[in-house]
Amino acid sequence: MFKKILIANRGEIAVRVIRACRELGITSVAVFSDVDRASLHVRKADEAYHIGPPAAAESYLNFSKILGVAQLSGADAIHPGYGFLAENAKFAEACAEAGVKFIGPTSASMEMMGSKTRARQEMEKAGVPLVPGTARGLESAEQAEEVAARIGYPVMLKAAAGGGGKGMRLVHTREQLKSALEGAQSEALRSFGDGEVYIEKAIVNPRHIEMQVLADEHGNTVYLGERECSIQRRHQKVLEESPSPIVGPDMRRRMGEVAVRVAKAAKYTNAGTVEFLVDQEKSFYFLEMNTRLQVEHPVTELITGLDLVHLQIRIASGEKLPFTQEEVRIRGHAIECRIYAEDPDNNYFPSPGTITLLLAPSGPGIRRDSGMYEGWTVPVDYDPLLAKLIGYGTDRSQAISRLVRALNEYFVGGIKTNISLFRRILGDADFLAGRLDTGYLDRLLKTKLPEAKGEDAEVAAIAAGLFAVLEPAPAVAGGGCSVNGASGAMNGSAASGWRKAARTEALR
Amino acid sequence: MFKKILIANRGEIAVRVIRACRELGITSVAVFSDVDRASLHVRKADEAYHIGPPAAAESYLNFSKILGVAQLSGADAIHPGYGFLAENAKFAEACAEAGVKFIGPTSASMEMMGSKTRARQEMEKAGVPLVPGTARGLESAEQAEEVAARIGYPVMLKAAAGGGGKGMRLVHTREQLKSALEGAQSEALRSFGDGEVYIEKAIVNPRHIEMQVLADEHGNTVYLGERECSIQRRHQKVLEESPSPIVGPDMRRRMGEVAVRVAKAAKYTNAGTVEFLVDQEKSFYFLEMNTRLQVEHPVTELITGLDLVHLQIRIASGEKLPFTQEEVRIRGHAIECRIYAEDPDNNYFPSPGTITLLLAPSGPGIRRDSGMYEGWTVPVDYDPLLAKLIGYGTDRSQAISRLVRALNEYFVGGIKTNISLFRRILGDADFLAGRLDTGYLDRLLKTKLPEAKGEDAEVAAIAAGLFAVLEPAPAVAGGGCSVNGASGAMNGSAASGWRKAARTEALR
Amino acid sequence: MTYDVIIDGKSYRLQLERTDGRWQCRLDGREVQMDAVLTRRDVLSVLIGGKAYEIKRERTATDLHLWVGSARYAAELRDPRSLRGRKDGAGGEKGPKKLIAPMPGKVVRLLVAEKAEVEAGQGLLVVEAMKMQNEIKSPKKGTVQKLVAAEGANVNAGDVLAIVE
Amino acid sequence: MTYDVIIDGKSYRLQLERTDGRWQCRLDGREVQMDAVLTRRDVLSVLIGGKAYEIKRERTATDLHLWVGSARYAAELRDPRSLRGRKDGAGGEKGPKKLIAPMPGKVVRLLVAEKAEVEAGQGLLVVEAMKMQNEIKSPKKGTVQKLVAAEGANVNAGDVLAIVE
Repeated sequence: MFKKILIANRGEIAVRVIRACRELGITSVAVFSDVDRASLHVRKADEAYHIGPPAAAESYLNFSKILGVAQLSGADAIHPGYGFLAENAKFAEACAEAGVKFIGPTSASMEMMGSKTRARQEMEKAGVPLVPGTARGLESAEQAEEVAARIGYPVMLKAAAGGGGKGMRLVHTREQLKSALEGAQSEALRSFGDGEVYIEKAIVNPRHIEMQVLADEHGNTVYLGERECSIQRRHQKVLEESPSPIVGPDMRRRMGEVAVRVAKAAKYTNAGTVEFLVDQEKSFYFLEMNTRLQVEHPVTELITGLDLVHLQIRIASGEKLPFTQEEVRIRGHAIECRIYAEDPDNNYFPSPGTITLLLAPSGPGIRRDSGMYEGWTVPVDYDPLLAKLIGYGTDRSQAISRLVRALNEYFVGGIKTNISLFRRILGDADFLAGRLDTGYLDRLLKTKLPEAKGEDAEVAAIAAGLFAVLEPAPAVAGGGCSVNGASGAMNGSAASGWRKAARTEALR
Repeated sequence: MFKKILIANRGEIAVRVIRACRELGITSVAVFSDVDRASLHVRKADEAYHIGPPAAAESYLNFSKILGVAQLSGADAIHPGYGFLAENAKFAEACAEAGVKFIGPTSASMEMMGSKTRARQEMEKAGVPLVPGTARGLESAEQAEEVAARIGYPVMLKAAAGGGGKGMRLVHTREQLKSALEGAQSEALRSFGDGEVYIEKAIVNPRHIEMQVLADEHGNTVYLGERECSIQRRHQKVLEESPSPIVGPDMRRRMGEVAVRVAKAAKYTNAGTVEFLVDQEKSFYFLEMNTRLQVEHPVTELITGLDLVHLQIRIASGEKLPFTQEEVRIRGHAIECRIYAEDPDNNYFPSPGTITLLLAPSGPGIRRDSGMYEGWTVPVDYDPLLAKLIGYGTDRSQAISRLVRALNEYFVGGIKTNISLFRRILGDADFLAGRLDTGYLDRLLKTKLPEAKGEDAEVAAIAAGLFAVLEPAPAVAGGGCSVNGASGAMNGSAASGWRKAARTEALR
Repeated sequence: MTYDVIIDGKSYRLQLERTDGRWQCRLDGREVQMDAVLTRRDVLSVLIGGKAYEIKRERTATDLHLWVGSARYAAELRDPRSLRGRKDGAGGEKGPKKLIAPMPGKVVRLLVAEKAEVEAGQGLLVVEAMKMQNEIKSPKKGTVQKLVAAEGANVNAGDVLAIVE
Repeated sequence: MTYDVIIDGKSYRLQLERTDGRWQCRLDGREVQMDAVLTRRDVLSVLIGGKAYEIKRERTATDLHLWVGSARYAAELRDPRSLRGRKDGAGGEKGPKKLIAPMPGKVVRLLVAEKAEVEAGQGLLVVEAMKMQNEIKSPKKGTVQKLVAAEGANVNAGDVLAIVE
């Protein structure tokens, strides 16, 4: 087993991995940029090293700085978390060269899955169900028309090097095809320096369902159940659950077996996720493989009783999987809410700033993986994910009711968060009925909220006076205990700037 | 289903029940004594009513005040929690008369289990294994000698009306028996006004293992696995776990079936616990039945995935058990630490006072059921239980490592707690090997702690100076933010007195 | 103490007295049976006629919000004897409107040029923050009088990005 | 700033300076590479030579404790230029010793009479608090000079219960 693990990440996932290290008796090494000196992962780690300015390219994405800390601290492994270097095949290779174990798959597996067309070709060979279409770039409009006629409209044009919706076109009729192809090709060329575009049948209102897999370095691969991730905004997942409301034992077994086939075809090791699109007939098609731990891994942990980060570390250290597929026992239902620093009243704009008051939920069925604390200043430089609130229940409705209860206990003051969004989703009739697809959240957000009744306005009026009597204080952020509010600024970081920023922002 | 439930309790268990009510869409009604106005259960409930002075007899134990609030608020059921009125058959009867459903068994079941000799007689009839001995009072020393000779020494003399170790004598030889009997009889007479003493074979180094049962009002009774509760101090449980390290599937089934037989013999309904003594040969003997929800119910919830309070409420409202014995699925391992306001350096004396700093653990496998918050003043008038920290893991060793991790994250400043005791237990070789019996904790506490190395004394020295520079403040409890510390006193309660008390206490 | 309290735009006259350990409370002259305790900084437990409320106070530079349970109320408080506490008008509805950066970030794209005619809600420029691109929209229909922010510029929250007249 | 710090009875001379956003720290004249940030009230994050420490401060009326991780250290701090900060002797080892109630509660039983000879650690009386009976033990070997508390009396923490000479 490793003696010391460097965590090349920040925020809640760094804290998550530090906790796993502590539980396994492994020394944890944190790294931090200028604006993260006061972050929770630095406070909680056994060791911590500064790696540069806020820009990720100069800190969390910088190979030599991170490998330098690994060498300096004597770390024998690196856990990349998710994001940053987690799916960077070159970094995995650099780790291998530096003699530090990268906790994840090999760079070869990562490379295969990194290219959409290459992954599609390999999966076709392995007999994995794919959305009908071509696995190679289109050579002409005529070829495109021919394939489209065969697979049927609507079709989707996609950039081979693509991502983020760039170089993508949805085409409903033959008449639109030619100009759409030209548009996609030129956009792909502009965006990725590569004009290759391929064609796929467009799945109407698909669900996004993924399957967790785990493979040791001795050839054993298992699946750990699916996650329903259809609730997305700007291609970003917001709420995930397991089991999926539409997946029963048979479909789970079939999807799981395909996911294992995918992993084996990629000679995959460690934790990974196979993403599927699922159509309205419950047919599922391989979409891509995420070669890392997912943000939403806790829902799988809750329904299987396993600790995926422990298992990642054990596998990377050469251990065999301690259980077989038959021994995996799925029980209950889990749902995760991603708590973002976003302003629901302002189109979900990011809302960095100082957290002046934090009341955190706990109790039965509630797990909280958080990177924030009262008094902390959320920096503007990174992803706005603050924490994950995960509810477990005997069944889906109990998991929902526990989450709603916990969301009502959760209070983050001083910055805006999307907590109210989850109350809305978890009370929505379509969500309760499990009627989900990737367009669900956009549709929900388009419907106007009923005007808040404000029935407790009189209570608020009385409370305003009571606060003035009981706790008079200047009306500034964190002002009740100003030493607190200023804490982030102690180390000469940019925090005082953000504090000013947060204050100004509050003017809106 | 009920519309409104009154919770006749306080502290963490009141918060626990309030949460269950919220999850079930039921309005919760809290009650509070003078010193509990600022308690968490009052803050979290939907409604709250004052019921009198701190003395429990005039508030939490007062039938007419509690039933008065039930009537005033329109509550249709009362949840008693544990302690206070939870096992009071007369209160259950008074509820029935007042037309309010008591969430628990009938008064008849409670009465049968309330008398040790009566329970023993009934259980003997039902064929439940009992510690060999008499189920009736001893009439003479000769009779005692005769029974002792038959069952074999050592034997235990016990007061029929007994409790708390009063009127109990352990007898190793025939020579000691006569004077021990006389001593026990006179002590029983003095303590309980009843000199009846019976005899049982003494179990040497027994384990205390209990079985959770659940019975609906339609004749269905199930068991939900055992809890190992051998770690006790002054007959008070400190740490509980499930499964027991010595109970396998076969023993669990046998104990569970006996527990169901016990419950059926008592015509038991709702949640209850059958306690067993287990000897070194793993033979188990009925000890008593607790006719209420236990403090340690969360460990059963974690390993079964069920919510016992939800089920209590559903059963009381007339619903059938929603699952059969065969559908109960036990998975993983759970351990509970009871966090008490006690001073480990001072013989575990109670340590009430104001909580000046509170850092609470969370993350994977950690459940926290708490009745405290930063700034709250722990009153002196009640049980010192502050919170329960429960760790879940795939197996026992993972549950332990997660708990140790979480205990290291837990910080309660301003009062003393027994958190350090759990670090000690969870690191002890006998505990790790599962070598437990009811004498375990006393033995552990008799062994001297190795002198703390204090290797971080220099770090502490530097930190002392840093605090003085970064956050200069008068050296008084809660002084950093005095408005905070004073909060408990706002409503003219006795809080300011306790604050003074807490401060003085700190002089030790 | 007497306060004028404005909650979500509606005014109340509040009288609070504490005598013999009890609160006397009148709201717009009407007596309210009430008990209150500050449980910790910025968190109040209030009982009114048996109902229990957990109320959170959120203070920012100029704003005060009160959260009753999960509902948020904008609050303003004035001591009628004092002249302080009046919020100044903060801009009005007519005349030039400033487009303010809602968060710190980087201007990655300008979507209009100066002098352009724009609709209310039309995107004027894109600011990248926390790894997301955010379109900043015009506060009103009118003419872009001035584009203060340049492409590539780093801006702080509150910085003026453009003025629409 | 220069401080005399006493940790668990051992004295240190600490020099702390903050220049150019960095800490200069000398402990007993020896330079220590160190960085520190106050993350929230009473919680410090300190880095020393790569090692990370979360340090909690616990302040009571006269005592200061620092928790480095889960280890607790008694701390005293003096500014050598100041006369304040010296703890007064608080009783010494000889002479009459007061038996102090460690918690508020009720005296339920006296275990000795006045003038009794007692051993160090012998139980003198029983105080009930938080539903538990707690034996209060003699701080020294000697004679019970005075029993201040009567059976049945309510006592506060810090009250003198008895004096042993």
